[in-house]
Amino acid sequence: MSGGVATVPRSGSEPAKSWRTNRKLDQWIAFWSVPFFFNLFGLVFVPLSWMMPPRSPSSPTPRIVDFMHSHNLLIACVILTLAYGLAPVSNACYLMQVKRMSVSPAFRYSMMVGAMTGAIVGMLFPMFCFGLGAFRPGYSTAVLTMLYDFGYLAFIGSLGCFCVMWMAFGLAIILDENNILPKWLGYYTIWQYVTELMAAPVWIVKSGPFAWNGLMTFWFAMILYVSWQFIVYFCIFKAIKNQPESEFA
Amino acid sequence: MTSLIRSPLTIVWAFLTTVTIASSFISVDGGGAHQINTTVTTVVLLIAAVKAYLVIQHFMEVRRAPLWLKLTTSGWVLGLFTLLLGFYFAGV
Amino acid sequence: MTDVAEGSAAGVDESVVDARGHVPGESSMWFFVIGDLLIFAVYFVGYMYFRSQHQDLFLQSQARLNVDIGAVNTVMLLTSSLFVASGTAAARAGNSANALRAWAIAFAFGAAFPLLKLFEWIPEISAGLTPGKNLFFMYYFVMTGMHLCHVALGLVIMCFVIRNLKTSAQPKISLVETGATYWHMVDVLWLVLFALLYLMR
Amino acid sequence: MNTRGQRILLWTAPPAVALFVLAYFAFPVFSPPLSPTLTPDQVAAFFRGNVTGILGVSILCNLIACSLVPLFAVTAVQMSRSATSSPVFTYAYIICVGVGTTAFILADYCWGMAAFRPDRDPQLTSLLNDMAWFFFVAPVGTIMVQNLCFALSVYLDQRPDPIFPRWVAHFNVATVAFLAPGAFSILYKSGPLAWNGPLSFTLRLTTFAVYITVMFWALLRAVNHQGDERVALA
Repeated sequence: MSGGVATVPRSGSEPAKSWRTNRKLDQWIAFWSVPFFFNLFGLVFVPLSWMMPPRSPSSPTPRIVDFMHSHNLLIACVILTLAYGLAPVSNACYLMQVKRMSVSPAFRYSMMVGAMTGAIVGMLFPMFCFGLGAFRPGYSTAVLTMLYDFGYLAFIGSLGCFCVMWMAFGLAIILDENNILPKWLGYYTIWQYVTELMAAPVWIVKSGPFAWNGLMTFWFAMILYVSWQFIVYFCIFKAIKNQPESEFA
Repeated sequence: MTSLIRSPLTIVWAFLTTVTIASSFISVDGGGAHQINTTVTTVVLLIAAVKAYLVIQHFMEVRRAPLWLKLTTSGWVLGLFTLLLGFYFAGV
Repeated sequence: MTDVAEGSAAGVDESVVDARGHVPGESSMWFFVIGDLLIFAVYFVGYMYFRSQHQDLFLQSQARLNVDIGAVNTVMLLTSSLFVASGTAAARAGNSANALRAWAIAFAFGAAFPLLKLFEWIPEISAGLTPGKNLFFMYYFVMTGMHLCHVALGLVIMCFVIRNLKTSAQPKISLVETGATYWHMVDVLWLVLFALLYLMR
Repeated sequence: MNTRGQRILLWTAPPAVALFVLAYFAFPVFSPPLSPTLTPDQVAAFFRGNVTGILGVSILCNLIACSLVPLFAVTAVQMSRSATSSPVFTYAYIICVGVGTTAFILADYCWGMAAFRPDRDPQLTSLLNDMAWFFFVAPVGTIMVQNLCFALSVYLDQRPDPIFPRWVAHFNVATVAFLAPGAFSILYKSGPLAWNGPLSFTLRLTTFAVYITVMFWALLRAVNHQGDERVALA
């Protein structure tokens, strides 16, 4: 039901003593919560609420009102408010690897702040915009369309907090001398930054390839983002695995 | 000074600059009316392809790089401009 | 100037030719370059596709661009690339002083690009030609804007290369080559952009 | 390095809690909590009638919104002392604290905004009120994960002399269960799960109050046992 509930059994039930011997258990728990979270995220956004793929910014008002009234938005909202705390855990997985690098702590502090602001403006706020419309059907269409715009723009519009996160992450990988993560991943992360730039035009146009559901601003950025996400987790998996026991304090 | 002029890099540069200026003249003279002009477009795009190829080969030193890099970059130039011209002519 | 070219010519033609199959710079930078070329290729092809849907709109909008500044900027980048290439060759040949001079000149030409861009953009934006005007101008500003970000990053990288050449007795050739590779990529992208946005009809 | 600084930060918590309790009892919206079934006009009328009280508490809460952060910061420091392979849970904990606190501030903003110009269109006042309740009651996700991270770091602590006793971890897991119903306030307008219901409102706030008190004493004990040991978090 929630991320919390999912992680409890692993620890709460005091897993077997053999687990105990694994010094990296804390990192593995955090790591495996991530695919769980992203799958949940995907399920809630696509088949449950059909919030994604994004609806057109120029769709006619009655359709916006219909969508904003759909009950599934509320259920999606509940699931996400229960689970959105797992986003910080996934960010902590990156942070952990950045801590092992030879770079200054300033990099992971920047990422930490980026993650904090990002969770609010990129997840909680848009989520509630959609939830509010469905919560009280009595709202006027003006209010509903505003919530619709606010939700999508906050979710898809480019977010500087992620820019700072990806910049710090990419730079840390490139500058690192301990070879914790492969260098090319650092360059790949720069494209993550670029996807935020790509999303900037969604504030300007309401249809075509640069609208918030557009080919360039949404789909293309999505392809880059999803593949990056997979690759970065694979690299982090290897990094945790290869971490020598001698590093532990 | 003679070696500057004779340097292969400079020759490439001189060629690139000349075709750049030439292609803007072609565009302004032949396509100044801002109507579809397939000749201008074809010439201009082919010039751009050649320029990109030359920069990659000579400035980026792919000329001396392993085969896979040569193939990838040349493939990019070839594939990109094929697609560009293809979409252009499909829409004319 | 003459020294630069001599150093470069010697460097390119003699000392490196035998190194067949040499990947200039860090291979991870090539990963980035190829990926970036592909990302821009998607934009280019997307531009062409939507152009074919709105031929007249694109043609009429193109009429309002400043081809002169575009052409001058192309020459700026090409010249900058020339000096980067010869500076790299000089650095490889161990001629740090010439390399430094060539890179400094390259930086000056590169830095002219954003300035000229400003002279191009400001009149356009004040004339109401903003990204919201139509699809052509959206493509125009997004693609040149993304390219400008690459130029800005390239200038920063150039500063690092110049500092490396200036301060260390044995400059890191891989850093010089990596910076050069990136800068030439910026050049290549602009060559395609120039043809697509300014020249084709 | 001694623990004086940590103890000072820790002792800022009791006055902060006192101010929160004061704000709670002075807040007209909470006594009794506004019903989610009120129509926009009723909500607007309520805000028009209680401008002073709502504004006063909103201003106070703007000022004290982050005043429990030192308590959480000391928690993070103590978590990072536990002998696990990495501070991954500490990092997650810190981010969760930032996110959760911001959600509270947003709730406070919305209430303050509604009271600032009470003659606004009732639709908008009602929207602000709904949004405030959403931000106040629903986003339990971060504090749940926060407490789970704390519990996990206690369970996985391999020190011979653990920093926190086991029961603190059990207690944190229990609070997770008690806080979870708050999220369902989005689904219901009446009954125990509505935002003014016993499960979403009373249970949640009580749990939180007990949680802060227990953590305060547990932390005090942990800090006092730290002695001269250096902290590794950075």
